[in-house]
Amino acid sequence: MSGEGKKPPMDTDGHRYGKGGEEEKPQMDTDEHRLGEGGGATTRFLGRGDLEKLVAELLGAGTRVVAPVDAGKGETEYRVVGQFTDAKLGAALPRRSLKEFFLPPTEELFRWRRDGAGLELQEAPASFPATVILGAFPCDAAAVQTLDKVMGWDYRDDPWFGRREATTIVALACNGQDGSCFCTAVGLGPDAARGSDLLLTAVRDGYEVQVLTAKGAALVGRHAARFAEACDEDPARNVRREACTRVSSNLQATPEKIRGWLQANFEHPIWKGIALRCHGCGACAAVCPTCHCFDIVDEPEGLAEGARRRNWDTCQTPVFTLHASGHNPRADQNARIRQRLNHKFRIYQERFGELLCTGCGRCARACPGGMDLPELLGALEKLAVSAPVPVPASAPVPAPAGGAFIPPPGGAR
Amino acid sequence: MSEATTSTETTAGTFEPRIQAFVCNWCTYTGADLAGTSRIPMAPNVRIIRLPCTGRIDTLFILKAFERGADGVIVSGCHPNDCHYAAGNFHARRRFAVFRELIDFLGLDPDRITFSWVSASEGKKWSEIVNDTTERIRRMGPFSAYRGLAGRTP
Amino acid sequence: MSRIGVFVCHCGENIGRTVDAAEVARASGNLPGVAHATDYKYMCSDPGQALIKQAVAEKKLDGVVVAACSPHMHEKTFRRATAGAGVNPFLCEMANIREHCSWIHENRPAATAKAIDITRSIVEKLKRNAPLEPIRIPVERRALVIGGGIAGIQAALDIADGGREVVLVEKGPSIGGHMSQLSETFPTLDCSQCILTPRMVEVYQHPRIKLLAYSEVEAVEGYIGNFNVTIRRKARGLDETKCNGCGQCQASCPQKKIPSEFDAGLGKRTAIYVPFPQAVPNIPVIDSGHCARWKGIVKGLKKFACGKCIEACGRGAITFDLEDKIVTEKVGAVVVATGFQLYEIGRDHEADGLKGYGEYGYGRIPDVIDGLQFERLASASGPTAGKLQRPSDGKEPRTIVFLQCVGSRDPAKGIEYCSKICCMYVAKHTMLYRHKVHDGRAVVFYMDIRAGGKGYEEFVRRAIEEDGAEYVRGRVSRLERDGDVVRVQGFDTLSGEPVTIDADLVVLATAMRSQPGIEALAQKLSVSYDRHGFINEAHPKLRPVETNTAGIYVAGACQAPRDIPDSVAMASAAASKVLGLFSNAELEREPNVARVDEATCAGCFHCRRVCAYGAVERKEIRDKKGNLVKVVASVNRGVCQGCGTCQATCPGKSVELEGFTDPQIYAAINAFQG
Amino acid sequence: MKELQDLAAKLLAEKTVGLVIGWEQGPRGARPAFVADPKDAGRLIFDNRCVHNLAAYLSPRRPHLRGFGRIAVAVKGCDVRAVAGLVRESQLKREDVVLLGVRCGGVHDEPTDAGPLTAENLADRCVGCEVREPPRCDHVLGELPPAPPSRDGRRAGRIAELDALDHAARFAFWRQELSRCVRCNACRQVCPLCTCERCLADKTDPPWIESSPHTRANFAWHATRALHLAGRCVDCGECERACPAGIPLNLIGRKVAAVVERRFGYRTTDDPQVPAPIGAWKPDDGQEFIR
Repeated sequence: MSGEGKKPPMDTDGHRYGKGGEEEKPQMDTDEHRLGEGGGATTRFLGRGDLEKLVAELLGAGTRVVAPVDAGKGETEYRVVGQFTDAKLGAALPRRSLKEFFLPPTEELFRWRRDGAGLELQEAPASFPATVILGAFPCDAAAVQTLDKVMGWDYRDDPWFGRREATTIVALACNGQDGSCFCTAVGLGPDAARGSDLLLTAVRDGYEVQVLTAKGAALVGRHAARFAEACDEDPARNVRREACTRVSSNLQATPEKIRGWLQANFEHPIWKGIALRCHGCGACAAVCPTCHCFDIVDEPEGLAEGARRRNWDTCQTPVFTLHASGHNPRADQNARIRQRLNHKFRIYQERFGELLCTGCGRCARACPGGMDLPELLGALEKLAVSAPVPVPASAPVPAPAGGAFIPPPGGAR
Repeated sequence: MSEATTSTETTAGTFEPRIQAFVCNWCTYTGADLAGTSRIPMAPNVRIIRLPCTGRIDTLFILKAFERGADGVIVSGCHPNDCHYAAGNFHARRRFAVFRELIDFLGLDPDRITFSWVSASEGKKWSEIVNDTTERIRRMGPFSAYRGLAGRTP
Repeated sequence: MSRIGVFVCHCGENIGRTVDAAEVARASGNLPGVAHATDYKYMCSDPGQALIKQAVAEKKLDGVVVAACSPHMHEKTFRRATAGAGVNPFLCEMANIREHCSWIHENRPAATAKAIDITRSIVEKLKRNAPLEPIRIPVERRALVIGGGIAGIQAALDIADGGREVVLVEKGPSIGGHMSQLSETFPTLDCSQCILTPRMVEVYQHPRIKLLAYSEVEAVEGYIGNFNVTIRRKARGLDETKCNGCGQCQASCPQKKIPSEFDAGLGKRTAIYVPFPQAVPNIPVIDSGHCARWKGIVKGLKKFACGKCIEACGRGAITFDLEDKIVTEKVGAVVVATGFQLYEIGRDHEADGLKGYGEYGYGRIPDVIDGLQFERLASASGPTAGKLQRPSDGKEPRTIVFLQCVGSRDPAKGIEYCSKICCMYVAKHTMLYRHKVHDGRAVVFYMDIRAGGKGYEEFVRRAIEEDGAEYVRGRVSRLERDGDVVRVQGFDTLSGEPVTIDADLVVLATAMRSQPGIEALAQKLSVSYDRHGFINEAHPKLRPVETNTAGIYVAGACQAPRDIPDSVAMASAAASKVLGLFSNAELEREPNVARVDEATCAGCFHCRRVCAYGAVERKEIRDKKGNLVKVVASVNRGVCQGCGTCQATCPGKSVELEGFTDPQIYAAINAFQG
Repeated sequence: MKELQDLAAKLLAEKTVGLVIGWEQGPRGARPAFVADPKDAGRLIFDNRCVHNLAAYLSPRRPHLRGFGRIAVAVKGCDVRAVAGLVRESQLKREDVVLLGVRCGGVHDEPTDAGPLTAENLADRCVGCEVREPPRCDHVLGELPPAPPSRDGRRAGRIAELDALDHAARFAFWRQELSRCVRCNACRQVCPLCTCERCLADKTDPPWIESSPHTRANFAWHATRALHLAGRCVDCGECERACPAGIPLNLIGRKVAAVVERRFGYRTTDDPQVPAPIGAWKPDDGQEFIR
């Protein structure tokens, strides 16, 4: 797929809200065959007991099941579970996103071994365990699909797609976490179907199941006894609508305007004071479902052998852009935050037609310095709406004026 | 890392410990020379890296040696007050004291490491350090638990 | 480095018996980067070395590994051979397969495998070696000697006689030190002044000695070969160039009752004074604490109380110029010879953690004196002109009790060391006394007699057997004044009986301590000192007169309690070290020293804290406009001794020790498993 | 709080300082505040959610905070230790900073935790606090609050539990914890004492610490970091708070601190003149582990 391929408008990405409340079938991404286009109604019901049985069946069949589990202090993490009761569905948003199940923090690409003059390469295995991710949050599922673009762009990333193909994502519509959620402001929603194979919505005694993809349908088909015909869709619809309303009140933004503003204002004075509180720690990138930068290193393990590994990296550290000469084109944290915002809300959009952000709010929750992406987006939105005239790039940039450019605290949302 | 490539098992299946030693030039290296000059036999399991002073011996060396397949490590230098550089061994002593308790806390058995003072005249003591460490590590078995922590991701 | 030659030595049968040298060569030849590998019976022989040179030339080798004996044995040999072949000598390393392998193992396959491992590790290290050049440091061939006692005098004369200039700095108005106060010296009983004064005069007249008496070292900067010394020349209150030492001023001074330091408080002096008749330089000094005029000037009085000395001086030398002068001297070496002080047990030594000896009544009972005071009483130049008269009433003492180890060897009271000289000088005192008062009684309380030294034991025996000194093994618990005697209450541990003696005079052999202020001086010099304030030598056995700071040497009792022969021997040793250093205009040192990566140094100076040599300095990095960018550590290559403690301490690994850099050590470890 | 706001406004107005770093109410609880304009001083707050150790912003590794001239920074008593560390290690000139000490009666674990302090929700490091009155500050503000509620130290308890295990069990525990580390370096970046210009872990020649975040490298990294902080760690807990993987890094830091205190009789202090214990030695330092 080429970078400047078709640019689908934002609202075709599987998000149905904000369009006058029309209740339509989820719009499907054109990259992957989806059910629903001309297919029949694809809603099922999964009772609570059946879900537990489903998990037991999956585990029994040797399928790896990943779900949010309790990680202490009221937090959860996506982890491989050994039994249904380990899973903690519908609770707190896991600390880190789903991306590590497709792009592990470190991954061996191949090993080498030197024997005399010869060099023997041992490729990483190309097969991946069949996996079901249960109770994925829609923002995390959406992110995986967003990353398909970059992973399959000029080069098809085999480990990524190998894991993608081996994995079925069963998302659970979210109720909205807290004031840092802003999925609705980036064209998604707590019930976004994007990236999921099945989307569950918790109703009184079970889950409404939307079957979204062939993979999802296959899962349902393999365990048909667990799934009942859906009778009434209204309760689930109401649950989803309420969650959307709740999250929408956190932040109203128009990503397209922000993108335009970013494009015109690379040298805007706001950047000079954007990151005073930022420690450059990269926790935001570590928890982000869409940050996907990686580094490739050759690590010798003795004279004769070693491994080439791919490791997570982040634009938030100085060494990310450090030249061998000692020069660093992104000299400080302000420049790095500008880069991050640009990549998420302009560059990726320009190249792949999508925002590199699913509004999960993890970066704001993880930041030890109180950097707050929804707050920054709100400020950029204001600038984009009120100052459409771009500041010329040649305009003198005032000396750092500190807090003046930090948006005033907005209070608890 | 695959175990096969770092296995210290011989073909016969008996475990021969591999031990990396870091020693100072003036006392222990010379003491080991003396052991040689005195033809004191000892286990052939130890490989020595010569440093000017125990003060130069970084704990990174020890971790790297374990990474690279060492089942045990010996760190040895001049007795207190005998340091060729006055106080290098005193600085090292503090460093190793903390390091040892730290790795112990992290679950790495500090008995994998022998710290000793061996003077230039203690060839016999050096041979005992080598033999005792070899036998101790032989009992403890290969240190694959640490080496093997760099496994593949599914 | 991609063309390494590996040369495996059989050392006759020494290596060859248990290590298959040919196999080591074969295995090493397969290592990446090794272009040539061979074995030979005796690598260190002329043909062996020729083999290396030939291979370097023919195979265009750029590095050499010799797998043979210990580098302590032949590293120099092979580095020289490598240099001779046109390759930097530091690109030659030795793999020790003899002492560390063939000689200690019996099993040939195991020993051969180990030899291959050792060689491989060294090959890998060598790949990261850098060509190094010896460090050359210009040497200012002048020396500074601090302290004008016998040690400083000897060191200054030896260096000056060796052809180099010396700056001799003495804190007091005259050189001579404690030795000038002694009456006679053990074990020969020759007159102290008689042997010392000619040496003092020699110093004064020596064309290559610049004597700066009544001066103190303010600051020392720099490093071996290149010290800049700031010296405070304290104001004497007169013009030294005009003074001819006639003594008229001294005679005219109305203040005549000041206790004389030279006479250990037993004699008196004037406010303008020469400390003793043989003083060098023979120039008076005005005692600012006692001179009425000086005090008046300091107070800003318009009218001066006294001006007698000004009137008396025929040469107009007395100026009352009160300004200290600061001079600087550039020297290449420093000898510290600041000597000792006696433990003044009467004073409160709380600050030093010493408990004192109030029970002996020193300072309270006039007839309890210390050893130095006895020297002055016995000295022909002393306050009594050599007649033994006790301080209280001038009576000739009929019984003198000497107490040894007062302060010394008494950990409970703060000093655990032996002061070394007391046993000998007490014996001397008993002899001096008995020679002057033939029927007098000399009783010595002692713990042990330590008379190690040429003629020392014989000397003590002479005191006991020929001169009738009574030695009582035991300690004295109290001294009390009773009428005109001092009652000595002690315990004879040999007989197990308490002993009480009524003495006319009691002499305390008090401990030797370091000079007050030595810590401050040591800090200026960056030399270390022990908890008693004695300067630490670089190595107690092998480098007894060097300190841990290159170019700074130590002599005499500032290093530990020393007697005169020891002090003189140390001084001559230090002088010979200095002359050795000065034998070339440049100092050449092995380049295995630390270097800082200024780009990544954060300037936390952990390295500076751990450096025993003061080799780490602060360096300011400025941009083109001169703005300070940061302060980083910088290693003075002249001072660094190459221990590498800084590197292991640096959290960011921004220091590298040449020859043992992190990449080198990493490579050696990385080669652990083939 | 008014006292703090007024003083900040005054220091800024008088141009004594160019920037005041304090705390403010952010979108998610309390957070660091950067005030350059006296008019904004009203944003400043201090309460028991102000957990952040703002001394981290004084590190020279914050080039984006240069250019403000002198900085005034609000510090709790415990935070002063970090400032002292920076001064001790030549990373900061004491005269370049104005310390606004705030009297503190303890804080929560997280800046989002609201409500009164109880023995239950008190941050562990505040148990037995001895520096409610901030030492060595240029200004000391607020009323002295009562001592924080007392209870046993949880981390000390957890360390004792771990110490009681055998090596294999402790190894299993840390293996599990450290396997989650993705080497984002948040622990290092927020640490006020991690002041290396280029971290050892970012250096590749030689690669002492493998750069891949596999568990072996994570052991080496966290062990080395803890060792480099031995006797320097000020127990502000920022590393653990910042860790997106929830690794109990404090346990390691506290363990090392306990070792340093037991062996060398040293606790990190707010006196910059007192040298740290690593880099010093005593002739009679314990060496029971050395043959």
